[in-house]
Amino acid sequence: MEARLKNRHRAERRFRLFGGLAIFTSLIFLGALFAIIIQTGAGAFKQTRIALDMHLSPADFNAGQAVEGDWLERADYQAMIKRALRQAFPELRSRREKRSLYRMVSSGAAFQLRKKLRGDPGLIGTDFRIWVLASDDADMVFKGAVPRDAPVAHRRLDDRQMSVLEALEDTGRLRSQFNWTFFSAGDSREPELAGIAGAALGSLFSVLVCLALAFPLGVMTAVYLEEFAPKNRWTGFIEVNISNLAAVPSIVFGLLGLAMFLNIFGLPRSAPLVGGMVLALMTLPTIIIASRAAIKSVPPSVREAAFALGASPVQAVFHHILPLAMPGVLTGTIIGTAQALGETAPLLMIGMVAFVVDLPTNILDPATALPVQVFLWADSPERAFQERTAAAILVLLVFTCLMNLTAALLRKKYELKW
Amino acid sequence: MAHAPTLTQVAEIPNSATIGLLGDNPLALLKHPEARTGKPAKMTSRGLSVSYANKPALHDVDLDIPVNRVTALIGPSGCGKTTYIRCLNRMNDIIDTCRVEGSVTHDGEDIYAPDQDVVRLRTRVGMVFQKPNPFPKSIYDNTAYGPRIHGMTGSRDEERALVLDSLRRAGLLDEVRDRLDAPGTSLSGGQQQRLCIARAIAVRPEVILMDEPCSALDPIATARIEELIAALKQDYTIVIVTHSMQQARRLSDKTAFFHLGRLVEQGNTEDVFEAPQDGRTRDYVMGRIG
Amino acid sequence: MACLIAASTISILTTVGIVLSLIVESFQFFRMVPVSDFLFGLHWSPQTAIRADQVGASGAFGAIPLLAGTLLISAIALSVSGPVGLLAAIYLAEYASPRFRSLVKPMLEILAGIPTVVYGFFAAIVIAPLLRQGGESIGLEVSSESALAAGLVMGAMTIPFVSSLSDDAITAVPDSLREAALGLGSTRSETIVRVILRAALPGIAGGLLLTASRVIGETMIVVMAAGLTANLTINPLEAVTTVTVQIVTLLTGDQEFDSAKTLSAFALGLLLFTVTLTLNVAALKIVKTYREQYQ
Amino acid sequence: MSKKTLVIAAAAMVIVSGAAQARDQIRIVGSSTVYPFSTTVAEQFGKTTPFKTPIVESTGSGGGLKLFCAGIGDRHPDISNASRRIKASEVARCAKNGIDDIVEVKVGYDGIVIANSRKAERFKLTLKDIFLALAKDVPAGEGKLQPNPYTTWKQVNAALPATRIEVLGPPPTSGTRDAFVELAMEGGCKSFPWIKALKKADKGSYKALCHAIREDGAYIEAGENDNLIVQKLDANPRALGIFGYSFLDQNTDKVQGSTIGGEAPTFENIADGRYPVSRPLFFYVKKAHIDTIPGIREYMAEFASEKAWGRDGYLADKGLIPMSDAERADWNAKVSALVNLTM
Repeated sequence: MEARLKNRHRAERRFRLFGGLAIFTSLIFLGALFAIIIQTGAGAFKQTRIALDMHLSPADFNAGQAVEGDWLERADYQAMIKRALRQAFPELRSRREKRSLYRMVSSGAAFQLRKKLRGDPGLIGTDFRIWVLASDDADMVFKGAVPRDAPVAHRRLDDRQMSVLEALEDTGRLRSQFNWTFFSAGDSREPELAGIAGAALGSLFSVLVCLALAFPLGVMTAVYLEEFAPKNRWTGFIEVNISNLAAVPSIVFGLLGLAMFLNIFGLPRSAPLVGGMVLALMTLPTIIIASRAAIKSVPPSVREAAFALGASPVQAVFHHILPLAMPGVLTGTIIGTAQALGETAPLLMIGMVAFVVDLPTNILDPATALPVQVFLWADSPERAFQERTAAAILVLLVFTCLMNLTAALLRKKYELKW
Repeated sequence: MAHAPTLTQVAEIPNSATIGLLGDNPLALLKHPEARTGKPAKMTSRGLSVSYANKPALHDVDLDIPVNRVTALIGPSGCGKTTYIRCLNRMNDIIDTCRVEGSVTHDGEDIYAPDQDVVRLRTRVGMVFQKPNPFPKSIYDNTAYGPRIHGMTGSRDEERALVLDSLRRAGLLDEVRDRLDAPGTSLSGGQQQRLCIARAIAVRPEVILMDEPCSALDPIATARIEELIAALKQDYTIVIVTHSMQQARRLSDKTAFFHLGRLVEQGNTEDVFEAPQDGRTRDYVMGRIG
Repeated sequence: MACLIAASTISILTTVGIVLSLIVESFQFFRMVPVSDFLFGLHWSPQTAIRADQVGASGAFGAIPLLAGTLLISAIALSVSGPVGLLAAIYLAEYASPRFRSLVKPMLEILAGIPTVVYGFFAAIVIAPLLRQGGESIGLEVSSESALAAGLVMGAMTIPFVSSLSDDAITAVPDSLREAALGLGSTRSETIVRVILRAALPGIAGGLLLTASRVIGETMIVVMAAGLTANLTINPLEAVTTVTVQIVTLLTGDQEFDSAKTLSAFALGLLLFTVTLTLNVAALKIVKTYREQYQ
Repeated sequence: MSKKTLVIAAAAMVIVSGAAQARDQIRIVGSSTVYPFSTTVAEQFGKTTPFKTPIVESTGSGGGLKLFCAGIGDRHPDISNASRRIKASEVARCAKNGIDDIVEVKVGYDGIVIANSRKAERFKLTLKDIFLALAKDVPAGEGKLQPNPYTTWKQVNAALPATRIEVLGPPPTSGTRDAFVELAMEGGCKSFPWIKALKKADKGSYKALCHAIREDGAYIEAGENDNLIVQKLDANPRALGIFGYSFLDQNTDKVQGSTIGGEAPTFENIADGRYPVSRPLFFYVKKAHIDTIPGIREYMAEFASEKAWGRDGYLADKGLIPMSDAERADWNAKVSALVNLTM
């Protein structure tokens, strides 16, 4: 008996340990996920710049330009950048050498130069210095994301480019600064020019459309089912239907969007409008279920009090019950919206997975969304895109976590009430 | 485990101990004056105080539980009697915010000592709860649950014998003999409670704690449980919490009256009811507070 | 009032829309490919020639390898999230202090709130290479898109699903049963395993079914971390493809609705919808009857 | 409530009118090989002109031309990229849908490379090796065929390593696939004299034999995304991958191109035509859209400018192999004049 008791206690400790281990494992996974993404993504917030000493003559701008007005727009800035590079490293002569030199700066350098001159055309004819974006390969090496002593075969920069990099570094013409481009630009083929602004706007528009549709529809459905609907087979069917919709795979909603909204209604492809509509249908069950629970938890006394004062059922609901249920409704809405914000699969079905450079200005412009941008970048081979993917994930996580946190706080506050 | 009757002893208990043969008037036995005289204490508490989340529930209780007798705990709702009974097999440990001070001994052993094994304690001090709570298993499995986890029986036959015996001693066997595989929850309330008693007996405890075992039952079922308790007294030390003064009076040898978390009075049942020393006890037994 | 009724029918319309769009397109597909070939075919090779003067793949549309791949990955995921989620739920419900519980539960729920594309990224860049290297070091050939990588990450994602649904089921078991078992001298683990889990079983089973339906319909993790070739295998170290991966592959970029290739995505969608719907209905039914039992 | 209805009605109006509003953005579909060049030009075009940046989707040459030929109007793309020349069957399809005037623009050249991870040995292949390793049926003696029995490279050619044949390649929608079967597979196929003779006798079965790729898992269709293939090769050193030279050029740190017939896939070898598997790249423009969608003419001009497709242009940096000076001048003139496609 004593021995058995000992065994039983040992089994007890073992069982408890397993439980603790399960939680520990989950938390370790969560921690590892965040740690690796932060570690991978941190680099994307810094961007290397290279100083170029320019001297531009008016001749650079007049060559072959007939139109007077936009001579500043049309000039071949790429050539000017290349010339400045050649002047900085006159020892590189052959075509191959020059090409590897050009690859040190981003193709976006030309736009930077144009922007600077647009702001101050007086610089033409003077000596000035401009800090242009380094190419992604140079950027990765300077930031230390790629080890400098790696064998040439495993490096994107060859030995010549490495010595150029070191020369720039030694003469103080290389520096790292905060990567504003990442937050202000749309997508790009060049990692150093790519940003999440376009995707973020696409997400914003989609989520706004989603909210504008799902919130009123969800709340109205909840109110109807909870307050007015007769308990019959039809409403029973609606209820079962809603709980089933909540568990339909998101990609199926994408198929619906493709077949209905695009093929039958002829709405434009890749538009946040359609994305928002699909997301709204997905979010609807979440909002309905949460709203019903919130309405249900309002004490019947409130309703009775309203009726006692002569309010009509509709007045009782909209003046008294709904305002009291609002925190719960909002909690559900926020959680649903957070889901919608992180959803990718249905958007792939409706063409929001295109290469879109321009920032969308309205809900009909072609756009991607943040999670889709993550998906697109994750497939890009350039190593610099990997850190941008992780950085975009960080931005996405900040938003979803903030939303979930708000919901949790709201729920806590609301729970205390009754 | 030395104090628990062995299986052979159990088997030797004459059939007269079972309710069926106990006869027309088991309560007559209880009324016999000799039955009530001093027996040694099976359990004692000294200076026992309990609080939940810093709200005191029980103050400084000194009480002796005599062996092979029925001790009734009475008092108005919220007086601490349930808290007290749950201290006797440390069921209060389950509640995170509960703090217990003072000492409770069982055969002279401090049950709150750090090296005390709660699992062993609870096999010695069994418990029956206010509401019948059979497991979602068959009647047989319900009864066999305790013996199985404690490894009390070697063979299946031995286990079956113990289950049947426990059911018989709980006065349930005749009613369920044909449906031992039916779920425990399919029984009526009174039967369920007797099943819970059978389940408790099967572990062969020394003490059985009963927390208002009849409060959820109708009068007929209550009468059967009372008969059962009277019969079980021969082999077990029984502590019962009850709301019903009549029940306490009918069943118990010793009565302790709790009020507002304090033990106000304890003594032979007759004394407590006939000649209470304390004014509050008097008011309560006369139905003025409660 | 009319507004309210109209709003409540939107959900019905959505379902009708889903069913209609899936059925209409699938019907067109089944006019080209017999249903039996689709449901029982062992070979999936949807890349048909798109011009008359081209030689493409044979255009086989047997969904069995896709289903098998889906089931393999789901099984791996559930064998992670099932035990881990259940044990975590037990620990939180039965052992943890309220403080610990209030701290850890939301942290676990974060796992469920992370967008799936993040898990896909994590599976593809961290877990899959890790498994490959690990496998290589012990002499195992692990595909870089192994079912294992996708399954493991999906399992981690669904831990909070299982744990919160099991938690609900466990805490719904009345305390009286807990006390009864403890009062008979059970240890806590005996109480949990022999009494509480038994009582909570329907709820837990329902929760697992819901999780299974979620795992089967999960898309981004497998799109990013699982393979594209239909491979009929039960070896978790090999690459398999799933129903959702094929839907995405067939439909991204392609906008023509007259080829068997594109339409087959809708047939797959219909299949997916039917399977998950069945699981959901079963789960809801189990959970509902279970709830009634304790009310 | 009536207010709400009004709002909804208004929203619906906006949606409908929005859908009807003319597109002011070029839409480009097509080849994944041309995609990186096309997007680069699109980006430059968007940043240096007042027009919006075109939307580029990678659908494969075949898929792109199919969309392109589906009709005229806002819902159909304006430009389709192709990594092979448009086929007569596609021109016919276009014509059937009312698209008679198409401008063809040749962009440059691209080699199709068979590459593997740098972690493994470089492969030295011949066209015959490629055919024998990847064909659905292979010759078993004169005039006879058998289903491809080879599982390792060594079985194909004793000089090759004994690793399993595992090749990631594009699906039939891809122009790379078309070019690959025409140049590499057919090239290897023709090395059997009796098959070469078959070409004249029975063109249909000749094509079926030379163009059919095995489906037993040795050839893995990896979708339209060449980037993905590169990543998979990096992760799986046993596998080979088929994709455009530009992707090799961008990923020289990860993958290496196999030599074919002794020639390595380098910029010079492809430009000279010494590397056997190279093909021209094109894009096709719907003439009917040029006046309705703003910016098409300017986009074409940007593509055909020296700073883009010239020897030192930015597309060369992306891995495009430029045409000769004369050819470029010729095509530039055709672009300016919007010369119609002639087959």
